[in-house]
Amino acid sequence: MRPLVSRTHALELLRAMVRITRFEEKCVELYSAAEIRGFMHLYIGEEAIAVGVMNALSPDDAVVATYREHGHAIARGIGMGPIMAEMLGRREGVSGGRGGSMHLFDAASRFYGGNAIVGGGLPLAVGLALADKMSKRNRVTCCIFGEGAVAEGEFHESLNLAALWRLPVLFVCENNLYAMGTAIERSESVTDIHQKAAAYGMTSEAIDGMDVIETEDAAKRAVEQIRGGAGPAFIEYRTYRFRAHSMFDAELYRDKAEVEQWKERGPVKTLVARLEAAGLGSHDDLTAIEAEADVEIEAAVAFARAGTLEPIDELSCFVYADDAQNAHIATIARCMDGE
Amino acid sequence: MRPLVSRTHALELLRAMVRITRFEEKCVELYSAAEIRGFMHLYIGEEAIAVGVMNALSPDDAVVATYREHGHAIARGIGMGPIMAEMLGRREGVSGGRGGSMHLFDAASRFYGGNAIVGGGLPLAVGLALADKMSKRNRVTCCIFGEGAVAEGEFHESLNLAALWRLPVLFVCENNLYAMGTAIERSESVTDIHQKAAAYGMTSEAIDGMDVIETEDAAKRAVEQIRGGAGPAFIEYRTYRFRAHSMFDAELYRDKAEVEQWKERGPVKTLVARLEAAGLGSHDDLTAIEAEADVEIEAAVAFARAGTLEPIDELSCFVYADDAQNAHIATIARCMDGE
Amino acid sequence: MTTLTYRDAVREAIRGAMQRDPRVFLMGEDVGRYGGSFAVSKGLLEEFGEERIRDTPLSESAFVGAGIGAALGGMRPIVEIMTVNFSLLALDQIVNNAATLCHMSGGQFAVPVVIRMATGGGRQLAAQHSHSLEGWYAHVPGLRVVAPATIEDAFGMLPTALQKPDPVLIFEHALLYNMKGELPEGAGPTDLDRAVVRRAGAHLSLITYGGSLFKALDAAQVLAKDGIEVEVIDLRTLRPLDDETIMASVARTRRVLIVDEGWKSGSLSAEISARIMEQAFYELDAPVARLCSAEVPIPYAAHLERAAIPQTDDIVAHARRLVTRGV
Amino acid sequence: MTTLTYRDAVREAIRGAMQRDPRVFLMGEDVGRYGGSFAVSKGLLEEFGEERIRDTPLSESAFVGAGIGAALGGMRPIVEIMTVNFSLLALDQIVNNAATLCHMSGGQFAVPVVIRMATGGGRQLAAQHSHSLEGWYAHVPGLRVVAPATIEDAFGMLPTALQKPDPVLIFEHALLYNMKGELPEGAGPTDLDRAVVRRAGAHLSLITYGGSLFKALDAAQVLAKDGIEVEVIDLRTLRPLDDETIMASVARTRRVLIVDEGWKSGSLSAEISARIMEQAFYELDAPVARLCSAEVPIPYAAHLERAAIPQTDDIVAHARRLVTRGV
Ligand SMILES: Cc1ncc(C[n+]2csc(CCOP(=O)(O)OP(=O)(O)O)c2C)c(N)n1
Ligand SMILES: Cc1ncc(C[n+]2csc(CCOP(=O)(O)OP(=O)(O)O)c2C)c(N)n1
Ligand SMILES: [Mg+2]
Ligand SMILES: [Mg+2]
Repeated sequence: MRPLVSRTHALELLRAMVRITRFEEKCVELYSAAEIRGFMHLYIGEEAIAVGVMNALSPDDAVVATYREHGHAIARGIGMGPIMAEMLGRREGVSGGRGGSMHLFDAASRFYGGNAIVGGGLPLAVGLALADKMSKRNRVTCCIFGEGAVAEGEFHESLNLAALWRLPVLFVCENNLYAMGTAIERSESVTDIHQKAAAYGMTSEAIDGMDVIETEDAAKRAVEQIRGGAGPAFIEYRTYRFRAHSMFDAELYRDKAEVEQWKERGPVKTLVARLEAAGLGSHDDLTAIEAEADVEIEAAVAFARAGTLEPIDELSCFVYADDAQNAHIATIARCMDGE
Repeated sequence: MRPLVSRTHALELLRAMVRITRFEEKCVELYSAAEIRGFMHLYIGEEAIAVGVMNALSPDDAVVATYREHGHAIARGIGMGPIMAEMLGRREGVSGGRGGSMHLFDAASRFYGGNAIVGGGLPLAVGLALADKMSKRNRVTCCIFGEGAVAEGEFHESLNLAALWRLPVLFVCENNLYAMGTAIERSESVTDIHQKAAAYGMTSEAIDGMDVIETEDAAKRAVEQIRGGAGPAFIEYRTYRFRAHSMFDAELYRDKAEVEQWKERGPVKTLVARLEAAGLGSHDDLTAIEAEADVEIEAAVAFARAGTLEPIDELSCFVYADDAQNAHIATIARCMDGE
Repeated sequence: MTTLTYRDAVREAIRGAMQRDPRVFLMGEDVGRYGGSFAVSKGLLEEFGEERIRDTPLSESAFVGAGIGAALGGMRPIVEIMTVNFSLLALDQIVNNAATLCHMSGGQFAVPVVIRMATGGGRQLAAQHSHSLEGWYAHVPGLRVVAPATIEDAFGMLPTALQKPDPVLIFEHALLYNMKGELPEGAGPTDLDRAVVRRAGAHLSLITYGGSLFKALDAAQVLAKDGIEVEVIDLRTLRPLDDETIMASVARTRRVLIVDEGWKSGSLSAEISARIMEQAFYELDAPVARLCSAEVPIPYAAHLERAAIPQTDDIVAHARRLVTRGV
Repeated sequence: MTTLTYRDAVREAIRGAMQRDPRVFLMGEDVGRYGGSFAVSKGLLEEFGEERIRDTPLSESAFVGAGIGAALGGMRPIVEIMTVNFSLLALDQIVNNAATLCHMSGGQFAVPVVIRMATGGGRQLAAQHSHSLEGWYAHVPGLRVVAPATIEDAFGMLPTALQKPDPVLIFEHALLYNMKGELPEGAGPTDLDRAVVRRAGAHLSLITYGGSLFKALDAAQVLAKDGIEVEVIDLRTLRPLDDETIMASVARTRRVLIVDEGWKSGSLSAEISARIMEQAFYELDAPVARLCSAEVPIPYAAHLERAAIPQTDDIVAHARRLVTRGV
């Protein structure tokens, strides 16, 4: 276990995690009130990964995430207001209300979704990294996915391609032990995921995903190595989701006791305990941070609720980027020239 | 290097290989004469694998092969006449003339193609083995593919599934170093194929594919283990194709010298040398076997040429197995009840 | 009569088939411990065990291919692909293997596999989770494609599909699972070959299937109040199409509106329109019209999604226009 | 004027694009050392090096997805899928990613990728290697689908496609690669939006594209000897369809035959027929007819394959019947 570096940094990490937790707790409320609809996948329990990994990236690196991406989007620095507006289907949402919870996109921070096909984001990440390598830009593409994706053919094809071409991809596997109701032992003949990446000849580590000091450290080391030109790297973070898979899941497949055990190791709890043990902080810090976050979240909800609905006659805008009717929409394809 | 067991057996192996070589040499002739059309992929150079592997199987085991399957079909015991008739598009062909060189099928010997999509046969083999396991039949399904297939997602998905469910599949990878013009170093970040299978937790070996005594021995050991209930096994045979990828290939991607070097290790040459070294036989044996094979091949060609063309009004028969118009065709779906 | 949901009907169909035939098994993502992503298979694991209610890894291509292989090997697999959206990952197996093997082998091998999947939009699941691609699959010779819309068909089509020696794709519209209805005593297998007239009417043939059927029936009710009598045809089977039932209706009404949740261009509705053109051109009093989904990736926001997918009021408006249009 | 093959024209188009724009690169199976499975890219590796003429492993899903990602990252990739038959393995990337990202992200991301593939039958390659699925792809909003039939289009469509900010799928009929013809001096980019009349005629509109174009032109020549003047329309772009050119021709000839190498049910020909129904019903003197491939997996045997795919004499026979049919 790595020592805490400084109170300032530790509190930053704590704040980053708490913002995610509290944001999602609010999402649950809004979902119950039917303000949010569709599929919604909560990240609670896994916050240390998003925070650690996003801290390791530079602003011009890229992120490709999954449908369980609220945490990554928030940790990446995307405003809670536009994220919440997206979940409410508002035009002011990060994707103009067209994506919803599963499809947060943000060109400014090079956040390439929010991809809802398991494994489907990996080839995209390989391509983004290929573009960087061919353009001689020293940028990293960070690709996040669950351990369920490991069974998909695209996982293997993508890892092979990234390793073969030595592309600057950071593969981040969030191994929360279940893919919906399927425990990893029921989906993989060999359950040690990080070894699968090693089989492609890339650096690969298994890291405790509940301790944000560890997650950040591992990500920083991997990113440094990638930036040095060593090709892709892989981190398997061992973690757990504290909530159901989505809002429709009755959780028949796992024990309440197992969930409770993991909650004991919750990332916020773990960090607060470490702060206290090191004499660098106390539970009061958490309380203060939570209060701060709640203010931010209320503002985000207000922003989202005040948002507008996209006029129906704009429905077919942006089916094609070069459609003339796109012109009257404020959001303009910002990324066309690859910058 | 395993010792030669007996002259009888060694000559059997030699005959089996020579039948393939000579058959294919005849195919080249017929292709040049435009009697055979479409894609045709020659097996010459790799005969030791088909012969060794098919010798290890029982009649009620199953085989799933690729478009480069003349050798497997012949070694499996399918008549040369019906195979040649297939290549000539005749109704008397193994697939009624509808499949051609790439799609040899034979229900009687449980030969499930002749699959022309790289990697596409692996899931089928997994399913055939699953059927056996669920029906408590002690049969093996042998699945053959080239090293090019290893890059396909289906390879990984299938190996994982077979290992996870401990299915009786013998995976046979014919690593001839090239997939069309792509050398394995250009397609795999880690080129040691048999290790990839080991990563799924199945028994896996790399074997010299040019020595039929070795290929047969490895296959027999693997089949025995599978029949014992140990789940799937994997053999990577290291081999080389002596001819172009298909009849359209200008072979720009490899050195003539490399080809010549491998030809020195040709499976027929190797076995004859071993026979001679062991004092069990001589080049005359080869000459005699070749003459015998040629007689058989001439008969096969005559059979094929004498074959008939399927009437055009039967074109849509067997699009559906339960189509009433199928009834007037002699070949009847023989496999409907899984026996 | 039993009152049950569409979901229950599918479950009972699976249960019955598994009880009757030991070769039948169910395989797919989360069909076992999770109980099925739409709770279709809830309880079946306990009843039949994990060999026959088989959870698979996230490997659509391999487990669909394994279903095809198991069918070749004498089993009668029911493969569940969670939704049609993920079936794209298994398309090679379906199109290049399941659909070709019988013909390509000269009739030696049949592929009696049943592949079920949920389809359709309307739940605010956005672009990657709202496809209606059943019409696309209906393009492929060698496949049978059906879309049970009623509880009776949800219950009755599966056993018939399992009797077929050929691959049958069953598309279950996700919005139907919660629908409640009655299953007549003694309900059994239903055919896979015929469309049916769900409501008779003289002024207009409204041809549809699956999730849109009930919107069409609702629309017919609204229109009836204005004296417009709509004949509603439930296609039921998308491949092969039942031309006879379609053309008989056209001959009666001489006007046709096709409602299809697929994107318009290249949808199943196009094929139906083309067939009416070919087989009943001279019977038409007006050109056949189509009402389909807007040609956009389906958006999340409720109002946009609603606008993208044909709704009852759209059907009413289109039908009204069509009937009042001059000859 | 230069005389060259269709293959050369595609190669020159790639070469020109790569010379002009450093963001353009070619990626696919055997495009480099092998020279392309149809020899399209022969010589380009030597000219541009292996970074830009990039051989890929047999991983259709990953390298197509990587092309999409590289486009997101500012490159202008040309991804070659050896043939449409293997594109099924990459379909998820094309349909769920390439086609959705711009819309789903509210217009933030565009996907300027070009995906080329060979298509069609006629070479005795049997069921798994003879698909004509371009019409299928044309169903998907967010994609542009084109089918250059002439040497000028083989040369001119690629540069235009590379200018587009959206994914463009280019289908090259495999039987065209050896076709020889002339490329006018100064030939350049051609549009991707318009169908063209390749031969004018008053009695019948023969609508087709790609590999069938030359069969249609041959048929027109035969028919002309009997005084039947056929107007031949080359669609060129399959999505979006150029309704204007089609309907203008229909208005002139009042009779239509659509020739499409895809399987009939659910083919592009169905969409065209449905559109004519909707837009030009009252102009027709006879129902629109379709001539498509038989609904079978394409067989190996030459005589069977020939019978399965529309041929010149079939076109002649259908056209003759259509023109002599009463009003
Ligand atoms: C290709 C595909 N198959 C199935 C699904 C349905 N599905 C959505 S999430 C999920 C589980 C994924 O698990 P994992 O990758 O471990 O990520 P987690 O949800 O645990 O974060 C499944 C099966 C999907 N979205 N895509
Ligand atoms: C999915 C797919 N992609 C591409 C092809 C075209 N193709 C046919 S054979 C082949 C090479 C396969 O190489 P390998 O698996 O090593 O087998 P080998 O031909 O060497 O026996 C390729 C690329 C195909 N048939 N299927
Ligand atoms: Mg998981
Ligand atoms: Mg090879």
